[in-house]
Amino acid sequence: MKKNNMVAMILAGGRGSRLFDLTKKVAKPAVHFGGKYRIIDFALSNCANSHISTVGVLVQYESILLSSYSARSSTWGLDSKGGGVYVLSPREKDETGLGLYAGTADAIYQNLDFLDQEEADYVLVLSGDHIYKMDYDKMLKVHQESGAEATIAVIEVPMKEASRFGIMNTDKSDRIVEFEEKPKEPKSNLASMGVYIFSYKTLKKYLKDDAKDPNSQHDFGKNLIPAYLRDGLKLQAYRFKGYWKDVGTISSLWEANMDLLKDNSGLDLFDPDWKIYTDDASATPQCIGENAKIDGAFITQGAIVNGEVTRSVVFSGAEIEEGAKVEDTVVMNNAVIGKGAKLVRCLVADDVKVPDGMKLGKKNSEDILLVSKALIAKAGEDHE
Amino acid sequence: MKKNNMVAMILAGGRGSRLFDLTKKVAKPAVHFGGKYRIIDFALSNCANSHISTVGVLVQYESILLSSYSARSSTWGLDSKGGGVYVLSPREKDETGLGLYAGTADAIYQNLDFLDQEEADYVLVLSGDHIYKMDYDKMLKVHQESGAEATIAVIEVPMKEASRFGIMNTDKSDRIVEFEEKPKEPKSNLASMGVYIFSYKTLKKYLKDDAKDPNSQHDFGKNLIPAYLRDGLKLQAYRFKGYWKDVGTISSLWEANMDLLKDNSGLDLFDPDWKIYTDDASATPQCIGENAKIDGAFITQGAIVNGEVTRSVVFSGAEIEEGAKVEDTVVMNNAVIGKGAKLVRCLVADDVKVPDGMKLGKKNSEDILLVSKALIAKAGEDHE
Amino acid sequence: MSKVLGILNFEPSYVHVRGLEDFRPISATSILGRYRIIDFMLSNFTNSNIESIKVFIKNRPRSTVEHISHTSYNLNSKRGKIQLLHGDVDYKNNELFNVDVQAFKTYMDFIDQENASYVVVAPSHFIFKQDFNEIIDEHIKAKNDITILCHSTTNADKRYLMGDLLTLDENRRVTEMHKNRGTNKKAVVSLETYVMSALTFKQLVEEATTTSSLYSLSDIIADCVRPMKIGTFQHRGFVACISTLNAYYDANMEIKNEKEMLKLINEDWPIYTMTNDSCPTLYKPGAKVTGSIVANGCQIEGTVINSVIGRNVVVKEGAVIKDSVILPDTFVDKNVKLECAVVDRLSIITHIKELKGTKEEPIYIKRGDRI
Amino acid sequence: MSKVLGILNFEPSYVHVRGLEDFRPISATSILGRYRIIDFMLSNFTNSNIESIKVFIKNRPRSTVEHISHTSYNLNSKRGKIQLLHGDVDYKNNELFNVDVQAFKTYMDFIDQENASYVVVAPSHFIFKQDFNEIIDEHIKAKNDITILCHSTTNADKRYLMGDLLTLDENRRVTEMHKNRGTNKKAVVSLETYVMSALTFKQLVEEATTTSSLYSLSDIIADCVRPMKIGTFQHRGFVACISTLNAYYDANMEIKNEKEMLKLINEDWPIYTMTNDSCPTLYKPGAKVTGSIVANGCQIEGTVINSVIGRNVVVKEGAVIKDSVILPDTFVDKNVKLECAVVDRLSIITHIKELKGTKEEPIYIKRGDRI
Repeated sequence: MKKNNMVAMILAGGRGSRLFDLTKKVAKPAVHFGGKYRIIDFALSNCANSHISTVGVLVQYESILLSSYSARSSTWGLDSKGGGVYVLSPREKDETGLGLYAGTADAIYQNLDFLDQEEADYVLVLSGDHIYKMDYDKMLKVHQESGAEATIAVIEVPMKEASRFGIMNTDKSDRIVEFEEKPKEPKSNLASMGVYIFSYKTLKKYLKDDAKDPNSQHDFGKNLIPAYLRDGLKLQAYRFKGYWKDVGTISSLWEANMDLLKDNSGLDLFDPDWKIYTDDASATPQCIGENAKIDGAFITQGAIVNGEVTRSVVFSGAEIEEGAKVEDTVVMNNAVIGKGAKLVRCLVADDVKVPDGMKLGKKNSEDILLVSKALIAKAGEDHE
Repeated sequence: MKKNNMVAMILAGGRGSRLFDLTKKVAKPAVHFGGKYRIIDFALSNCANSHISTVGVLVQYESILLSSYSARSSTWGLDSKGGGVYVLSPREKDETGLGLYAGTADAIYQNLDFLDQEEADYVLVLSGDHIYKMDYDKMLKVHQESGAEATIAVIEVPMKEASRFGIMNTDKSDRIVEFEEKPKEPKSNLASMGVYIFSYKTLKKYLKDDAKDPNSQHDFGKNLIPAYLRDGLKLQAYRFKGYWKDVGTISSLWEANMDLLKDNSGLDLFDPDWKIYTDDASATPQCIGENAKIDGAFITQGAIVNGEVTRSVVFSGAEIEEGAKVEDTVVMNNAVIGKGAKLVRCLVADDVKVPDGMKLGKKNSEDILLVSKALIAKAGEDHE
Repeated sequence: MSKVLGILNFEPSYVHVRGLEDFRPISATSILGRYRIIDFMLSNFTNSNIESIKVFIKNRPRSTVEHISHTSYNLNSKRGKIQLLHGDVDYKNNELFNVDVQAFKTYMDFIDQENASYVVVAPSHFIFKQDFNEIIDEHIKAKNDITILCHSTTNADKRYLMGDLLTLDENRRVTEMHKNRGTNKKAVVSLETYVMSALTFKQLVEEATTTSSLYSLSDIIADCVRPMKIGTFQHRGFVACISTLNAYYDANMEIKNEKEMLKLINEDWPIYTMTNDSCPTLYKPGAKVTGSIVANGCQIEGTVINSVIGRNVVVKEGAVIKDSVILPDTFVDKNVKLECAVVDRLSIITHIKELKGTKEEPIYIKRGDRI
Repeated sequence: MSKVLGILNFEPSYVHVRGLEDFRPISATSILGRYRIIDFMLSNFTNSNIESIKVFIKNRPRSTVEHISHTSYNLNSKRGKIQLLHGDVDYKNNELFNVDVQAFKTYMDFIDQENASYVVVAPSHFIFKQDFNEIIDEHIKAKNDITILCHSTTNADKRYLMGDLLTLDENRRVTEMHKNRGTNKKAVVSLETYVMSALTFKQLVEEATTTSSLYSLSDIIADCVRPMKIGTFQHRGFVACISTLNAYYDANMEIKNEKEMLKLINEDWPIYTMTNDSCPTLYKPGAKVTGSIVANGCQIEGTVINSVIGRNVVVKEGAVIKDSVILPDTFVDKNVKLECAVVDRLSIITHIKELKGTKEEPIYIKRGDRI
């Protein structure tokens, strides 16, 4: 028995080039977050908690780690008999060659055979790089009750920021009447979250038409949704209230980590009824040394703190050595902050060793400093 | 603790075009075999039983089913913490595009980063489409003891067939002195089974050199092994005794299935110490009707037999209806042999419905008839 | 959606399956060659999307524990959970359980933890196919205090003995519930499956334990037909109540019919069980098999007629198995003749060349016997 | 490669961990905030590539069963198997086990089935890191009948009381084995880990049961020092023998030292345990934590000094926890002061504002207490 016949498709192919060195060897959805998680854990855990049993993860860029990570369905409990996490990379088919996914819509189009095989009635299209907790089952109920062909999750953003988003203009019943991608003069503050539910039959037809269109960019926001609107199909907005963040840049990734220190950010990771699942690493408990000082921190197992941590997030296996100080800083997996080093407003990438005594970041800087291996190497050279 | 630091790489990218309609929608290693198995179960189960914990499966052609199937590491017990089955499809990397695997050696070359990450000391290269049971751990011991840079498993074939294989000419201590691909006048009958163990460090160097060579076909047999020999590196032959079959054609696939009916084929699927693991389908037990007649058969759960089965293999969910007769025939998953139909020397593909009363195949034919949906459709047209 | 907790009860005291019961609880007994009896009810739960299930076991939990922990019943393995709770000199120093209510009371904090709105209590000695959501929907619609799954039978003189019979009014509500002493052929029998709110469940458990230490859940429900509104939901399909060795034998024989089996087990209603990774079954030349169901891993050279053959059974040349149920891992040597027998697991039959029971009184061969 | 069977023994009769033992076997007790004591010995087995393991439990198996079935101890899940065997009114109608040998005898057919050449018997109330292959290699090389893992200590007057002390000859062979009555500081103590052939194991079990119904494996081995060649393998690392509440407290305090912990648990010797999917721990502004280890899922506003804090523990503002071991899911309210306490799981400490033991005699708070 399928719990519901909605198949989730997570778009996880992006290079995430605005995350610079963090995505040199791993795809953006596999980047670590919040101490023990990877970004894609949020989308996958949301699926599991929303009773979705079949999830496709569409990968292409540096996908070994992301693929093997996602394929371990049991991490999110998605290993029930009928379901599973299916990693869908571009592939060679009978009578066609191998090509990259040309756009978000093309990625789904190339996997129509998968959706056919899974006998999807509804397709949930998600992005693999957003941090939020959302019950897609509730959204499906709204979709079914409204009789729409597609339902788009929207969130209210401050009006002055609206021009950075895809904006939905709706009527009183939240039916979408207009969609504007990054409008200069937005008419509403309802931003698309990049979470779509489509009734599959219609979607399939539109994807096939879109694939034939040589002028299309094969993108949901730019091509598919406008085509639906143009043809007068019913599009419903689903208003989401709560925490939602696109972590596409170093500063937004840093911010989202910092939000975990707040009591009222809206993102409650302690909620036992909506856990975010992740790989179960065999780490020691966290070890707080005799001379450690902690003043506001989010720290996970496997971390070792002997120095000072102020308003910071410390990831698995990271080490803050004696006399080191980190402030307003994210210290990612297995990074080591050497003795007496002082970091403020930094994001230290996985496996980086900050040498003893090095000072990085500025207290009043607007930017967040990405501390990568390359930066440390360069700092070393500059020093010589 | 890694049980041993040998990583297996299963080449599973081939289209298997000599299997015709069987591989139209699935890659050859995912083709069903022996009632309940898929061909790749043999390589994967051999790995599991040989205490290998990390296996890469290199896919590219019609890989959805093969990828999602292989990724379920728990099927073969390969889901221990340190290990797993990793599906490796061609992927986009930082500063490179996306390309097909150009040859067997290129497929490994493109995944050197994976082998580095897994800290392989030895690499076991396998083919995903051979039926056999082999302890790779024993082969590794021989490799280590001989001090060779590469060890190649060989099997004695009848001298008259030797010219169809890659033939190894060895000295008294089984060191390989010459390798000939399909020699017209073979000097020995030791055929390569396409099972290689390489010491990783040297392999990596040779793969990198090979990748730069514009004239190379990037193939182990044609390029890598000759390069090793040319440079005087030690290559050891590992003699394998037992059942081994490449199931690359309809007739060899049929034959391998028929071998399961023999007491002395050398392939013992009943051995509890070397089980072949496969997907655990939730099927009913096999149901043998009141008027059924069975005279030599290998039948699996989920099959329903109400007709006559003689020297045949009946796969999961297949049905032999009343009055139907199958003889020397392989009836694959969910195929239905209609009432009164008579089949002899056929291989009936998955999901094919043979209409009531249809007669197919010839008792004395040398060839095996592939009964595909297309054949049935054509037979229907001819009839009209 | 309100949360539903599934409770799989242990067998009531009237269940006595001669021989088989000495080695495992009836729920862990092999059936149809490859399943355990418990698989059918657990698959009912998970096919009904009930994700939290407490399995109560009277004692001897080992075989059930191993079977359940190696079976994937199609739950989301993070959100769903099958928890086994059994009598033991254990938690809160209780002894072995006599009645189900005592077990429920002992583990009430585990039940409370689930914060369920509704509870479905199902029996472990029955086999039937039921979507529990249908009963829950009816329960809510009819505003019942308790809804009992029931079944109309014309065999009440031979089957369901000592089970509960229901007397219904014109609205199919229960006006009386009493033990079946086999006096009538026609009767409405309780399938010992109850839907109620978690609150009602808790109250009943409390009441039962204060009434008598021997009171079971069905006893207290029988007492409640007046103060409470007890509705019924009619089950119309196949039902087997495995309370005796004969019933066990009959259930195997009846389900083995292809049509009956495919109604009970199919793609839309899979029955999950533990895989043993056995290979397919080899029928050697000369073997004769008709009217039977056969599990994987067997090697058959002899004759099998109208029987159920379990996993990894070997039937040598000249052996004849007729109208029998052979449990897994059994070896039947050359020229042995078995008729109307139930052969328990791991038996080796070599020396005794003929064993014959009747359909009414099948013969039982003990687990691991070498005869 | 010869097949090795791992046997995890249950605790001997001298183990009495006040309070904690009322709720679970000592092996299932939480340690270091996120492990169970049994995780260390099971990880020793699987890190030594021993794939077949029988875990014997005296009684109260539920918590151990749940923990083990939800933990991946890094076995190939098809080839390897951890089987739990416990006393029960169960298999062959045995009662609860008094001594280990009785349990081994009851389940000898399960042990025989494994066709192992060697048996490693390890205790469940010890914590140490040991590659069992080293002992097996020594056992084979020295041609011993039995090889015992031993440890030289200067604390035998305070620790390992009633455990086995060994007298060794110049070849480090055992000439005598006797109970530790605390008369000497310096001694060689048995770590109750034995390597022997499966045949010797079977013989010892037979002999023990015919000698006396109260004989344990260690008793019969003590009897065998003359007829048999009993060698030793020296363990030089950290050892904790959790036989009393004090020993439990001390073990937590000693392992929590960063260097000691990383010797016991590291990338090359991971300790596997069940994940609870808790999020990281939040240290709110104002929290003060030093010299402690803390599991995930905690919310800390108060002060924690030199303590071990279990999973999902809440420490409110103004609370002070010092030199204490707090088991998972505990709530410590505002301004509560705890010193030298062992607080069992699920406790809620609100009303009592100060609880103080000593390092020599830590205070114990019961599971689920609301005080």
